Amino acid sequence: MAVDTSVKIGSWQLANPIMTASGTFGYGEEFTPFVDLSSLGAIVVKGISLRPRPGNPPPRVVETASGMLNAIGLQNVGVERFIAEKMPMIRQLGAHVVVNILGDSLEEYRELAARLADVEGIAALEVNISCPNVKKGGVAFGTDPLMAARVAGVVVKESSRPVIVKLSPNVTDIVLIARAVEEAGATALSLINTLMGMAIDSRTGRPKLANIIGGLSGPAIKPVALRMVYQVASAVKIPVIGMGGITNLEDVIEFMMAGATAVQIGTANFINPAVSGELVKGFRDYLLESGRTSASELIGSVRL
Amino acid sequence: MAVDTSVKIGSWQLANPIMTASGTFGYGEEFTPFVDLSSLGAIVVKGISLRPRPGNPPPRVVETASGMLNAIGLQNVGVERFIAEKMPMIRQLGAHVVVNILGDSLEEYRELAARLADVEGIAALEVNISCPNVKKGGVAFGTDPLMAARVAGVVVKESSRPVIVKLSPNVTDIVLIARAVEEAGATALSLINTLMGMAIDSRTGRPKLANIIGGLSGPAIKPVALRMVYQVASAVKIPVIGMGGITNLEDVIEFMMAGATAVQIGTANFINPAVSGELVKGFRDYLLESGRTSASELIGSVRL
Amino acid sequence: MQYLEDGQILANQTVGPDTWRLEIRSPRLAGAAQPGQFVMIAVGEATTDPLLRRPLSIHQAADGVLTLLYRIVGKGTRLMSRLVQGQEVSLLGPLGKGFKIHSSAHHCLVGGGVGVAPLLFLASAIKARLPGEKMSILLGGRNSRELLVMEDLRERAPLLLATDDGSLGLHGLVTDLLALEIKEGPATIYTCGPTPMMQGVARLARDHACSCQVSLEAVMACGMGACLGCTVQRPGFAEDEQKYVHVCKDGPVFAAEEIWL
Amino acid sequence: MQYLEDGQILANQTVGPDTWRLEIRSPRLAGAAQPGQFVMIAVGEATTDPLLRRPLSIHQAADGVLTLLYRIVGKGTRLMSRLVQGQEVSLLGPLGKGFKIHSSAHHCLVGGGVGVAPLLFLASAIKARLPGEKMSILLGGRNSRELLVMEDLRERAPLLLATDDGSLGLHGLVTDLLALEIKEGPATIYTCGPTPMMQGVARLARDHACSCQVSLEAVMACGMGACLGCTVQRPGFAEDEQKYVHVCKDGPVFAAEEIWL
Ligand SMILES: Cc1cc2nc3c(=O)[nH]c(=O)nc-3n(C[C@H](O)[C@H](O)[C@H](O)COP(=O)(O)OP(=O)(O)OC[C@H]3O[C@@H](n4cnc5c(N)ncnc54)[C@H](O)[C@@H]3O)c2cc1C
Ligand SMILES: Cc1cc2nc3c(=O)[nH]c(=O)nc-3n(C[C@H](O)[C@H](O)[C@H](O)COP(=O)(O)OP(=O)(O)OC[C@H]3O[C@@H](n4cnc5c(N)ncnc54)[C@H](O)[C@@H]3O)c2cc1C
Ligand SMILES: Cc1cc2nc3c(=O)[nH]c(=O)nc-3n(C[C@H](O)[C@H](O)[C@H](O)COP(=O)(O)O)c2cc1C
Ligand SMILES: Cc1cc2nc3c(=O)[nH]c(=O)nc-3n(C[C@H](O)[C@H](O)[C@H](O)COP(=O)(O)O)c2cc1C
Ligand code: FES
Ligand code: FES
Repeated sequence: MAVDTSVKIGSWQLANPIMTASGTFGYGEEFTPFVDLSSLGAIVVKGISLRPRPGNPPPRVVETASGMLNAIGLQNVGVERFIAEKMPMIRQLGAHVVVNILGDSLEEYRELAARLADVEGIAALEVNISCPNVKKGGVAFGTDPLMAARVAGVVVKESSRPVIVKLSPNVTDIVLIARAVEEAGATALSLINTLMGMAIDSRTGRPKLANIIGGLSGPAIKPVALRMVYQVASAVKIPVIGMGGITNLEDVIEFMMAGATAVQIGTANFINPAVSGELVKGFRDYLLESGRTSASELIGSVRL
Repeated sequence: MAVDTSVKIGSWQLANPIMTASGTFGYGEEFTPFVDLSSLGAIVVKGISLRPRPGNPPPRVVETASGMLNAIGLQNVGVERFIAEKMPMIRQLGAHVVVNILGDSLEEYRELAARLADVEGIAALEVNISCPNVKKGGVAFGTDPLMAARVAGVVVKESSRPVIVKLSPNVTDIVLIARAVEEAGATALSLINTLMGMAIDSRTGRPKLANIIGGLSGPAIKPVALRMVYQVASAVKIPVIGMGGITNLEDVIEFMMAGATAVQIGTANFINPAVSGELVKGFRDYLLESGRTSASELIGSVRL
Repeated sequence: MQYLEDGQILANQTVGPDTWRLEIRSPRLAGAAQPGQFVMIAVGEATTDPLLRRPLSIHQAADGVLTLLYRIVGKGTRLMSRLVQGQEVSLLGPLGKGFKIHSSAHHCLVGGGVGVAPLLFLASAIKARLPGEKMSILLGGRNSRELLVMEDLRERAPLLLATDDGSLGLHGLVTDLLALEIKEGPATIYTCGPTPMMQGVARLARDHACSCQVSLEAVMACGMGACLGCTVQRPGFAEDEQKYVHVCKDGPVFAAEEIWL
Repeated sequence: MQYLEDGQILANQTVGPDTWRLEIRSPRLAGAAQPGQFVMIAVGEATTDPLLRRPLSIHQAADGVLTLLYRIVGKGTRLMSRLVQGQEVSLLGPLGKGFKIHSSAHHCLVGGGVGVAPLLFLASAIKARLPGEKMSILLGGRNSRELLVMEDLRERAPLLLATDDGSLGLHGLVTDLLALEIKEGPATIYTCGPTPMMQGVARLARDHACSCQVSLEAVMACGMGACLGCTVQRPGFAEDEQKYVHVCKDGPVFAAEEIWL
């Protein structure tokens, strides 16, 4: 029996709703022993800035109850080396790639969008306005509807491709930000980024992260992520890409029932590097077994 | 060797910094087989409103990864029955009791504070401006600095006792709210209340809570709570009472190192009903073993 | 009196499809237990996932040994099935209000699926406290494999069986068995099982003016009245004050008419 | 090539204070392993706490069997110590860059505490690939009980021991032993242990113009270069681009001069 696993984000059709989350999948190549990258709906690469960034001093990661804190500090090779060194490999692997971008000024976002505009083999841009790890940049944009809308605006203006704006969960009213970004012309929204958190070593009395504060991810944050996806998907017309603690097929289904058109797998890649590929297959089987004919039937199907 | 485990919240001196959190310890009596209530720094009773509330329909609780969601809906017996039926028992058990109050209007907060003002045997009031379970009331106050300050103001005005204002974590900038409440004359701040979350049963397609959205508590939220306690304690002069996922002595120490003067034990009471009493003893032993002479040495001692 | 006791596991064996029996040495708790009460058992050690204790009815309590009968439905019960002899497990209990046992012309215990769990302890108590009084145990299930611990029960009282597929006993519902029983005369009914079954039992009881006690379930966090999570709605009881009962404290055993008008 | 393999546990025994040896049948992984590489092992099953895999050096790999030597320092390693024969455990590896093995007048392996873990595999490889070449294994620890797996090591090469309290071997530091060794002539040095020890070893090596490889640690999330979490700062390397290395991918084994100028 035929089943249609594809989903649409604007004009872009994904073979299936399973994507990998920025910063948790490197540039893809590390996972080739475990996943056929071309089988994934898409991969989202580590956040790219205009110039290379060294990132934060160690320690950068620490485990918490059913989660982890990270303060990588947006380490990346910069857009030029990304285009020169990473894109060829990604193209060659046949991955559908979303480039996650971040900047600390509207200008930097504009330049990044412009620089990537005519690079071949990019499916979409994801705009990180929400990274909680770097004091300047990130957070400021993502927590203010006006600034969020302006960033979305400049990137949309420069880009011919679908523009996904990634929202911060560290806000009072995420729906407010979502609506502002939708108005600014974003093709889709992705959420959630990490929750700001902290850990202290009670024996040494020192923070467990050199950066003191980091981003919380993993199963621990899933209830918060699912709530925000539900609230945002109920409030906007554009597609929502859900993430936050997804580790198995049930999680994928729950996020889609809450209103997500697609999902991103993050921290779970660290626990099982093959998980994204397993979920592509598992999702197809689930649709068949549950007697559904297309993925779209699942989206927003939660019964209230 | 003598060690001073006491801490001060305004004029109120607690024998030790271990308190139990509102809504997780009933009115205390259920725990008498496991804890000597009089040995605790204080117990905070379930939130009290002017009139009795039946609460939300079931299901009201669901487990999540290292946490739980609750949508009790602020069920309580109302202030009159609380005073008539619960207070005598609490007095008789020798517990130091903090009465947690909530209302859906400034007027209700004022009336509650006035009604409790001359009730004997109450150590302090804790003002819940942050309960995420009820659509009206709670949340609105706690997410807006001005409204938060006004609630704090009216309660402070009516009450002769220390007034602890309990903050919501579901905000963009908790320091903003904390400062506003401090200005309004609050004796102390307690945080965090639960994070708004949601769970869906992928088999039935239904939300796992009848109320759809509930409050996330337990170890899962500890990193977020610790971060907020650290941020708030660094920004205000009044004492901060920390809570969120505390289950063991290390957690207590981490919150105090982050700047908490006292801590509240919530969800952990469900897992081990004796935990609060065990922590009182454990805390004293820890001070001795770590060569400290007083609890105050621990407060805000995180080494950056 | 309630206890927080580290019990020592004596045995943990499968006794039916996905169903296990766990025997734990837990003298204080077993000594205080009454039929119909339950315990909160800590599943998984040194981890916060699963986080909460799990409520399980007391299947039997004698000679300092507590027996639980559980079905694997998820993470916690799966972890329980891995417990081995000699390990320690933390128990909280006995909790809640159990069955009221009074002299009666005929005690009818009606169980469905793993709902038989509390009925063994109840049958033992009735037999001990009211020797010679007539008692019958009625069991229902989808098929013969779902009828559990029949040998143990048969030692206490005659068994009457019903299966949906007729693979054992009456080809029908346990309520059909009950209807026949109470036609012969008044009975005191005790029931535990799926809600639809218990509602059917309660309806029969009401129609024949038999007293009926039902053992309810609800998702629980604390099991001791502290979280107010384990609510059950009382249909018909409009009034706010009476709208809900709390299974862990007001129950788990209720007079049927308290719950279903 | 890296593998994600469910290994079967053959043995899990204590071999020292809080120190255990775990033997796992894991043919593909063991077949591909090189000395100095590590694996990410999944601790705790059907739970999200602990969440992440734990990195452990490959202590030995032969005949399809992988051996790990680990010290209990927290939740995950404590859970590991509960693993029993016959159970399955998920392994990811072999990971990272191991020791470079070249012909040398004298191979000096210097280990401290549980840092000896990778040295057994290394000694076996040197003995097999460069038969007849001179090799010494220098072990240091606080006391005699902290000197681990000495019998296994002695089968590969002569052992030289040092303890802080003099309870076994030289009353002093393992670096004192090393100083004596390299005074006698040039050596190739391989070291794994506490950072201060390795820095002392690296300093000696530099002063005597000996090549020195160090095996570093960092807290890890993925172990495969995806999270960028396992950074180590390279003192002296001011330039942004060169400021950090990633232990899981660039290492865990580095030339000493790459890390400490
Ligand atoms: C007073 C009382 C007595 C009980 N006695 C027994 C008994 O004797 N034997 C037995 O096998 N079971 C009994 N139960 C049910 C038992 O508590 C649940 O099956 C168990 O908690 C499930 O835990 P889990 O981690 O395996 O499943 P989870 O992973 O927690 O959940 C798996 C599925 O089970 C459902 N579930 C979870 N908790 C409960 C609950 N408290 N009640 C009903 N369904 C639930 C969930 O909704 C989910 O669909 C009793 C419940 C109560 C309230
Ligand atoms: C490449 C590599 C190889 C290693 N090889 C071995 C080995 O062969 N044998 C062995 O016993 N240990 C080895 N370690 C260290 C080992 O990974 C940690 O001891 C282990 O992860 C602790 O897990 P836990 O859950 O028991 O402790 P946790 O509860 O996670 O932490 C307890 C304490 O251990 C510290 N810790 C946690 N992770 C690490 C880490 N990755 N490195 C250092 N300290 C850590 C924490 O800061 C904390 O103080 C290695 C580490 C790395 C990076
Ligand atoms: C180690 C790490 C690095 C991350 N780096 C980025 C990043 O560069 N850009 C970004 O938008 N999100 C980044 N994230 C956030 C994830 O993409 C994702 O939004 C978040 O982790 C929640 O999903 P999860 O719980 O499935 O991990 C990072 C997350 C982790 C754990
Ligand atoms: C079942 C339940 C009921 C609660 N009821 C209240 C309440 O009535 N008033 C209040 O201010 N907080 C209430 N809380 C929040 C707790 O007091 C506490 O702020 C929160 O649970 C975080 O702490 P924890 O992680 O230790 O549980 C409740 C929490 C739970 C789990
Ligand atoms: S389970 Fe907490 S009140 Fe019943
Ligand atoms: S541990 Fe993830 S990059 Fe090294």
